[in-house]
Amino acid sequence: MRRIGVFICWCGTNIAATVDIETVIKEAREMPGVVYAGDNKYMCSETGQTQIKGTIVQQKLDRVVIASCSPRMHELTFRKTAAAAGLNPYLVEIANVREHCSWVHKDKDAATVKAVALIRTAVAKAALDTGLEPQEFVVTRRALVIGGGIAGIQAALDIAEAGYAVDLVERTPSIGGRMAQLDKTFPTLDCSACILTPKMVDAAAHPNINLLTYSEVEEVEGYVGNFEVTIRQKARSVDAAKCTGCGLCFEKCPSKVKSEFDEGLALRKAIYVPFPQAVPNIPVIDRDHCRWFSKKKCGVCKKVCPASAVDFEQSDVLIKQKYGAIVVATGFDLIGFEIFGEFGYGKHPDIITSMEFERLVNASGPGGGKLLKPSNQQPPKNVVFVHCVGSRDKSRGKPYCSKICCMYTAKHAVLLKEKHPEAQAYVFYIDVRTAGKDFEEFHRRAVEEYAAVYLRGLVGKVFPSGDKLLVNGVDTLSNQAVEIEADLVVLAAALTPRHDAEGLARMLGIGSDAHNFFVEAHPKLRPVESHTAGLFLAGTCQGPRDIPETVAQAGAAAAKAIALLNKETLLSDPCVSAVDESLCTGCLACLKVCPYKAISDKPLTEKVHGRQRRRLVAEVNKALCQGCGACSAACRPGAMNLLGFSNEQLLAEVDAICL
Amino acid sequence: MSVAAKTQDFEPLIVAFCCNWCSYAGADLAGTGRMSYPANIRVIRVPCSSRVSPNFILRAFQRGADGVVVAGCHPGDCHYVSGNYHARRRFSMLRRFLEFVGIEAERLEVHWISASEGSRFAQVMQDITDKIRVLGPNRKLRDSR
Amino acid sequence: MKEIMQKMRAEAARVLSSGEVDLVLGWEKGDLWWQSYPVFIENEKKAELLTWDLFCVPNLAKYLLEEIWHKKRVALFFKGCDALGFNQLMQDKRVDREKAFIFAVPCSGLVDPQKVERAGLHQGLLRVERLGDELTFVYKDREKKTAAPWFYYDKCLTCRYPNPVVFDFMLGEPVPVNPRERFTAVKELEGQNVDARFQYWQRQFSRCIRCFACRNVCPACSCRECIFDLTSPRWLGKATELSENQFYHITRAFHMAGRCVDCGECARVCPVQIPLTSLNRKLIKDIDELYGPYDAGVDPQKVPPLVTFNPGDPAAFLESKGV
Amino acid sequence: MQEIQKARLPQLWEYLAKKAPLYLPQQEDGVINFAPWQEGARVKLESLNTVLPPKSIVFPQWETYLHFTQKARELKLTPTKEPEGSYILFGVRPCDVAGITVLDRVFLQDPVDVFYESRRRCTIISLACNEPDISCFCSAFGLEPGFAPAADIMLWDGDKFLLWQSLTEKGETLTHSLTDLLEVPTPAETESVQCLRETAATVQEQKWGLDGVKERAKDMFNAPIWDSLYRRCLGCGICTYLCPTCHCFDIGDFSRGERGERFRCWDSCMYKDFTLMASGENPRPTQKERVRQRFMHKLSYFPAQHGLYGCVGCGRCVRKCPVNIDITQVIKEAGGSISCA
Repeated sequence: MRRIGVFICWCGTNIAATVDIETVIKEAREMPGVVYAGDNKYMCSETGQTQIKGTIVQQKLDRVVIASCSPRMHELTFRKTAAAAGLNPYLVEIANVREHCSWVHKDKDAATVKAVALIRTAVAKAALDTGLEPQEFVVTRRALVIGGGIAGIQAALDIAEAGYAVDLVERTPSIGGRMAQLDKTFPTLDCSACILTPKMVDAAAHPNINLLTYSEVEEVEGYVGNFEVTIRQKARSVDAAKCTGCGLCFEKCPSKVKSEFDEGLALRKAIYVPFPQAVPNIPVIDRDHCRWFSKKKCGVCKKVCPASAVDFEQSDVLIKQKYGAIVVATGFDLIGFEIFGEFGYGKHPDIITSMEFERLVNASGPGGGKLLKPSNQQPPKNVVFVHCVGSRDKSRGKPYCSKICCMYTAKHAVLLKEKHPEAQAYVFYIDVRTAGKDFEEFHRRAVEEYAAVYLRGLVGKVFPSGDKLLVNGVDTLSNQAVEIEADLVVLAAALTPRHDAEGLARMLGIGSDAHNFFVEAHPKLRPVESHTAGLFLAGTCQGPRDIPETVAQAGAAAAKAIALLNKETLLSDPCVSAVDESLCTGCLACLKVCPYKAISDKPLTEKVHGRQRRRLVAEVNKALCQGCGACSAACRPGAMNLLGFSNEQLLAEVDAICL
Repeated sequence: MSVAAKTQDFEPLIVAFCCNWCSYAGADLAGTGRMSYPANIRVIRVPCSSRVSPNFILRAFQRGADGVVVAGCHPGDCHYVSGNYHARRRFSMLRRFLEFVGIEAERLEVHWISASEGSRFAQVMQDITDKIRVLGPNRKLRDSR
Repeated sequence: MKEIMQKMRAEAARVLSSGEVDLVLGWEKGDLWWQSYPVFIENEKKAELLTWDLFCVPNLAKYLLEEIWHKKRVALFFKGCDALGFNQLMQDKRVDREKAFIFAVPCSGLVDPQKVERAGLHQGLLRVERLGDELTFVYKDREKKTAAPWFYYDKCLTCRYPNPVVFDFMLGEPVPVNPRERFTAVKELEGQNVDARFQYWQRQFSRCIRCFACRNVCPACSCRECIFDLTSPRWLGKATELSENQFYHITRAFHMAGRCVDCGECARVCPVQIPLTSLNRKLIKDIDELYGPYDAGVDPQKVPPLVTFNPGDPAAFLESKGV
Repeated sequence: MQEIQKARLPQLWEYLAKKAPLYLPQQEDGVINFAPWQEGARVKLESLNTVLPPKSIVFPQWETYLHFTQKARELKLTPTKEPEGSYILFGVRPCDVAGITVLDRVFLQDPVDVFYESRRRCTIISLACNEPDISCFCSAFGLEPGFAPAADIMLWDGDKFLLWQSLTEKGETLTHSLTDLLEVPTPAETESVQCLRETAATVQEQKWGLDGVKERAKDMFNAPIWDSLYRRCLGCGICTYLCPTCHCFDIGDFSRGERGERFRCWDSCMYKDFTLMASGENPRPTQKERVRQRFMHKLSYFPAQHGLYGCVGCGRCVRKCPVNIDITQVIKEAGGSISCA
């Protein structure tokens, strides 16, 4: 027979006002296995905890039930209390009589009856609790950062500075990401490249950082402290060790392709570095567009290369590496424009995205930053900016606010006026949101000093008329239809996660929301951690944000990773699945439903009627298992059983709760 | 409450299996927000909706539950990545199957309730209690002993 | 059939004498007209015991669980339905394909003794033979001829895979596939109201004596220890109280969801004629409807529908048909 | 000797059902079993054996015999009231009556099973078989298809009427109360039935002789038949549950919180957990030992202990075994003779 102690918390009046504590104590004393039932005004207080500890010792309790607030609140507290009294912390169960009872029911009788039922259920479960011991495992002290934008660079630098090796994986030929494409940054108008490139160089030069550009993560296995990642380093077709970065190859290359870096507004060669400040400054051959690879002709680059670095035979390399922590910083894409036909994007070269505007206004961009109309290379006079293209649009786009558009559009209005003082900016907006340090001031400057005209309303249609663009909109403040003859229309498109973010989330085993932004473990208290231990989030892959926020978050993610790598060993949560090998049939249905690849098969040899028989059984990797229990429900004979939420326990709970 | 007179003195027992990360937290939030719902609801905490085996649901009905709710994270939001997708298949099938053997489908409900949907938790629980009240006690699966 | 039987005996003798296999699983004729039961032949001289007639209904695949692991290789004969069961055992990783030498026996249907009895043809019956689509009932002093499908098992009439989907050697020619609609009974029940359905199943389930024949004969039931036999936790009480019987049948069927090969053996062996096929087929029908057609036992490499998902799956529990 | 016209049977049943619960073979969803008579019942007297033997009435598959409450550390026991015994079993075939006789040996000897004893107070009205099935072999055990000595009343089927004879005092009393319904048969009628009875007995006896089976079976423990017979056995419980003489039971508890009840229920020696011990040991580790046990018990152990065979030749197991494990083959092995029709 068990010796179970039941401790009922008043929580001041929070519980006691609705639940009749005296009745509950009386009932609890009658429950099977219960040898003690007592109460306290505040069980979580010093005196409450002392009472628990004292009673465990005096009454020789072997199980403890606390009737109090939610286990999500104080389960850990009371587990520690029990442990302090020498009881295994996993022999404690919580009956949630506050959030699930006293706070939501007004009728005292009904609430008391329910409280008794909840305690009876917890007692039934506790009776079947087993003491669990966490397992210790060694941490691989190396970090992986996925994504070489400002978030990834910052996180890599911070981790490297703390003394741990970091692999920084970037799928394009150069690190730098979105920030490298930008011209100036709001609200200070300092040059994006000027503040970013030193960091890029730092990252490349850091002895603890290993850059893996033109590379992609292909497979992730393992668990916190021991991830096993396969990275595909795509063939650059240029030997990085030999290349001097002289640039002769792309000077001579005859194949021209639209530049991704310039958002398709300029051309690059088939062998190229995406932008002059690229790190590493080593070209790659875009094999899809290279004449050698498509027609086995040309080979000019190879001929002209003074260092003989061009290597057509190079092939992809698969790198397998173990990591203790992973920072995910994959950044954003812009929403596709197919669904916004009214803006005419793609139908006229002078209808552009804000990102394209960034390139046009950038001194290193197409046209040398003169900001000319793409259609005729003439300076624009009237420029219309449209906010919230795809953002805050439940029906066709995304319901969320992309957060940075208000500010960068104000910046664009300012930059326009600086380049072309005679030009006029018109900004269509829903609301102007300027929450941030110096943001409102910056916006006011755009309006007051740079005379940007802000029109509150939506744009109904943009269509070409001669060499102009007619913009039809509504000014809801004056309640008048507005028609503007524009030279350039700039669309502030919604930020979305990378198009393939969902696949990465699956590979990593992290959650993503309805829009495929990765989900943080807690929106307030764990904003840079994912639900999966050891995986941290930084930058716009988690949601729209600006550069300072991204950098701050990257630093925070790095700090979390450092804290993890700083440990030699980790303790695993012992609430994991366990296999009863005598019951296991080896069908491995469990393996199929496990989201963490924590289950494998293992051969077992046993004696059957005097003969050796070999059979397969399932095996759980305790460090990989996160304790979801999907396997336990999928296992027909009940061989797979989740410790802490075992079949026996849940059955006992069901029986008890139905009394 | 719009409850038929004949079922007035019937107090249904409804067992709710709530996943720890979303629905149980949603229930906590309903508590924190003092959003009242009927005391007929009794919650069993499970790590994930995928932990809930149909056996537990049947057992609840055997032992006198008049209704059972399984509540988990919204599809795509599962703390364990894919648990609720498995649960979705499992309980889609189970509910249709129970109906096939003559059990009112309304006695088994599955809902996606996030940690931030305290008021929805309360509303869902109120609704199912009302429904079961109208449906009357579960006599079909209940053990006669 | 006689020709195939001769081939069976010859092949069995051949594989045993060559040492390719050390056991042949087949069927043997009993004393009474309906008795054709599994036989275990380890000596080529005993190959003459093998029979192939209209009553060779037991599936031999499940015997591999006990027989195969300590044998070099086992030869056995499969009808179409048996082969599906074998593949389900493969799916469940219970048998080793390499250790089974499979003879395929295409099957156009077997005779249900209960139908013979119901037609009053059983008294004094010595044997039943088939020529084409015609049966001959042979008695001491007379014969009676009739159309064969009248006496076939229902499961044979709806059979969709009469030609084995897995084999090493085919005996005879593939037979035409011409199944009748298999969801008729399910649809009929679906059309009733929920209380009528309850009464129907209550009647069926109350008859259950928990002999577990449906489970034990099932090729998809291959657990080492069945959940229904466990004492800790005790899922299923031993009393045949209605609710316990309901638990048994609902759970048994649900464990079959996405795994039942629809061989109909459970319904055949049920001594109290519970229409288990309707339970299994309801689940098959729902899987087909909700997640796309899936035939368990056809391809053991395919992932069964209830241990996988598609993010776009319907949430069928939101359906409300009203009470 | 009396008779009742078949046309008047419904009247008879209605009358009997008023006196006491009346069980007779009825068809439901194509399955014939003993069930309480009520208006409109689909009675199937002509069918030979019901699927379940009448054992299921005198010794139900499960019954509660004890209620308990457990509070804190105190246990209170309340035995269940003894079951009602004044019911009538109508249309029981002679083999099944003999089956009840076998059960009597088990449950009515000291210590008497009070629940069984109470249920055994019933009145048994047996119906003779005119044309036993190919799978019937009651005469193998010295039984007669046309007569059930242990019944209270014996009936013979004369096509349009049933010949009626009471065999016990209980039967006599019941017969007396039925004067309105019963008639005196003509000698021709009596004779025609007598003729049917003799034919049936002769046909059966021709098939069977059981000389020395008991003795031979004793030595069969290590016989080779067990090594082959068990291999095809599925380990299901059909043979035991459908057997009119199998009587093994298990005891279980059902509890809801502090209240609960203790019941007993049929168990089957074919199940592997039948002999499983708490330690994990199983003295009958494979199906071989289980199959052997069942047959040895019927043919050797039971006769040695009680002086009569534990099989009555009803043929249920022969008909229903999914893999045709046939006790007659075992009997042959043990020296019984069979001449196939």
